[in-house]
Amino acid sequence: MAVKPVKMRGKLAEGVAEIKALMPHPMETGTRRTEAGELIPAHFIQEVMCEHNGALVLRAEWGTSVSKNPYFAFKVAEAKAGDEVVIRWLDNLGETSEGRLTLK
Amino acid sequence: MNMNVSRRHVLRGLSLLIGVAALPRQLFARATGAFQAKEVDQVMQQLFGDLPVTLSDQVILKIPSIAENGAVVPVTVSSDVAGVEAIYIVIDANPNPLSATFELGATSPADVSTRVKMGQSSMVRGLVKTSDGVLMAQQEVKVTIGGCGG
Amino acid sequence: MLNRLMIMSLLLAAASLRADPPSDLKAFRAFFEQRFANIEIDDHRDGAYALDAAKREQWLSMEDFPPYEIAIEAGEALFAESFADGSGYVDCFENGGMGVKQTFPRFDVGANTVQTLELAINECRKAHGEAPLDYASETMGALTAYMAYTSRGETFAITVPPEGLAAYNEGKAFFYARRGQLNFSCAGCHVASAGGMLRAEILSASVGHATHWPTYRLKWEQVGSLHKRFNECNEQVGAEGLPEQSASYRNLEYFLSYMNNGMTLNGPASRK
Amino acid sequence: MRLLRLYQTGPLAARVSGRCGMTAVVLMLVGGLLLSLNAPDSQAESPSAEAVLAQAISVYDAAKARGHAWVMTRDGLAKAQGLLDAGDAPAALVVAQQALETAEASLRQADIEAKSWQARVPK
Repeated sequence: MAVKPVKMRGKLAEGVAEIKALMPHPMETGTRRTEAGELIPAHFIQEVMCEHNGALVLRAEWGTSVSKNPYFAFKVAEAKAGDEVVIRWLDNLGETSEGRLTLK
Repeated sequence: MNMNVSRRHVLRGLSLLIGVAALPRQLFARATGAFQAKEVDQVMQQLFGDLPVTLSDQVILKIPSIAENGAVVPVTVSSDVAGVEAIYIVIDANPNPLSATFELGATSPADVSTRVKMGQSSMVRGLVKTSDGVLMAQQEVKVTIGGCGG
Repeated sequence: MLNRLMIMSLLLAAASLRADPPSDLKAFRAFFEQRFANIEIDDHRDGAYALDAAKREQWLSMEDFPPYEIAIEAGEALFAESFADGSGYVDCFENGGMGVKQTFPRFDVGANTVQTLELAINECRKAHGEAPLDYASETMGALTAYMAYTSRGETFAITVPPEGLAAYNEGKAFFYARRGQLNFSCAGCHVASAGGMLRAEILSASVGHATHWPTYRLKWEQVGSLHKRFNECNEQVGAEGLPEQSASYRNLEYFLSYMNNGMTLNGPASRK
Repeated sequence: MRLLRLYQTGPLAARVSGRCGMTAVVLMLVGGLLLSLNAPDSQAESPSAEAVLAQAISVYDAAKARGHAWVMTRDGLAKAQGLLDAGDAPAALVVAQQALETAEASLRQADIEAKSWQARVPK
């Protein structure tokens, strides 16, 4: 399955950036079955790393109960226009993808 | 499971190289076991050991009381309390109650949102860990089957 | 006394005779204006989310970064792809297919049948030597999601030419007839009981039922068509669901869209 | 003598109330009354499963042609056919009989609705 980039949006207000992201990903729990009854193997994002101008500011670990095409919103302090925010995820099958956003 | 745990260490090693001063070191690679736990108290034990967990209105848990759809339940956990190191989301009735952990940098505001899956109606907990303890908010969320057996 | 009775019966006869689309629409809208006096007709395009504040708030948090956004992007890319013969969808639709969804479904006088957007897309593909798409496929969902997105803000402009009256009336009969083991009709829940409850569900009004398709339903975890919703609802009341784009469902969509004439399109949308 | 059989609404109503609200159950009972007691009292020994199934299919097709096929009939026909294929004719007969009755009910629904839907149109 082609890995898709993280879609991101940012809103800057008084030095705090509100970051919103949508990560196209099937997020299979490993307990679901196809109509034919076969078990669909677990395939879910396990780790999300968020960087602000290169510095890691937030690291999330997710279990199997985060929804499909995960939505993730967080805030970054001491932010100003021109700063770069990067979100990178890693799933249990070793796939990874990322999104980059330059704050305006 | 150990295959991807080692990958996680590799990635963490990488992130160390690219200047990760913002995150306190000892928070790393601790939650993995808690994700396998089947009971809430096991999760709490794994995450916090015997640190006290106290209900507090300083933690805001925003989640609907009746979920439109158990597959996609919007949830926000936030707090203005000082020195927040990490935020956790726990869904008691899920097969694995620990849903997500968020380790925050020193300057990162404690305000995270995502969408979670709920297999059935359940108590949902938002926990905030600070240097001097763990604060918690909780709310019962009902998950209903569609109207006409939908 | 006698002539008053005479006059009454004449009036009644006249009223029922004048059941043509425009008068149907007038009576349909009047019913909902009376049933929901404090809600603008156009607000019903948000369905149950126009009827319950808590549900609306939860829905708005979903619309913040809606799950159908991925389908719109995929649809835009698919729409831009050219066919083997070098042409593309832009050549099949007026205005290059941008902002045209509010004119569908139309009555295709030549083919003597109701032409929905999905049908028009496959007719376009066939005309250019491409294989038609499966109506239930994610590709068709993405294409129609993108075309619906370009029509956001437009108002429904459905027309019923004389040749289309039969199809319109078949859709109307389907809408008001009870069916399935539960003996329910579309109108029973979504007109007579609109605003009421069925177990944990609020019954949304039919005025506003056609404005927001295709729709990403959280339950489907993908974008789906109005006909997929018709099929699912029929099956739930114990009536055998029909295949997408079958004649009955196209006629039903034709009637339902005409009943939503003048309303603002807001597709694609997300629902529970 | 064929037993007079009143359509068992019991299991049907229970399954339905599990799926829908009280109004649905009441409507169902009304629907149930539609199934008039039409047990043909032919003196021949009970008809074969194949015959009943064939009849049920033809009534089902007639109702389907008018847009009034029921899920329960479709599933009953498939189940009866499965039982027949598995060689269990007695069980197939019971299921085919039920499918025939629901098919006939759906055909009656089509007749009733053909006349009564107009009354529900807002004037």
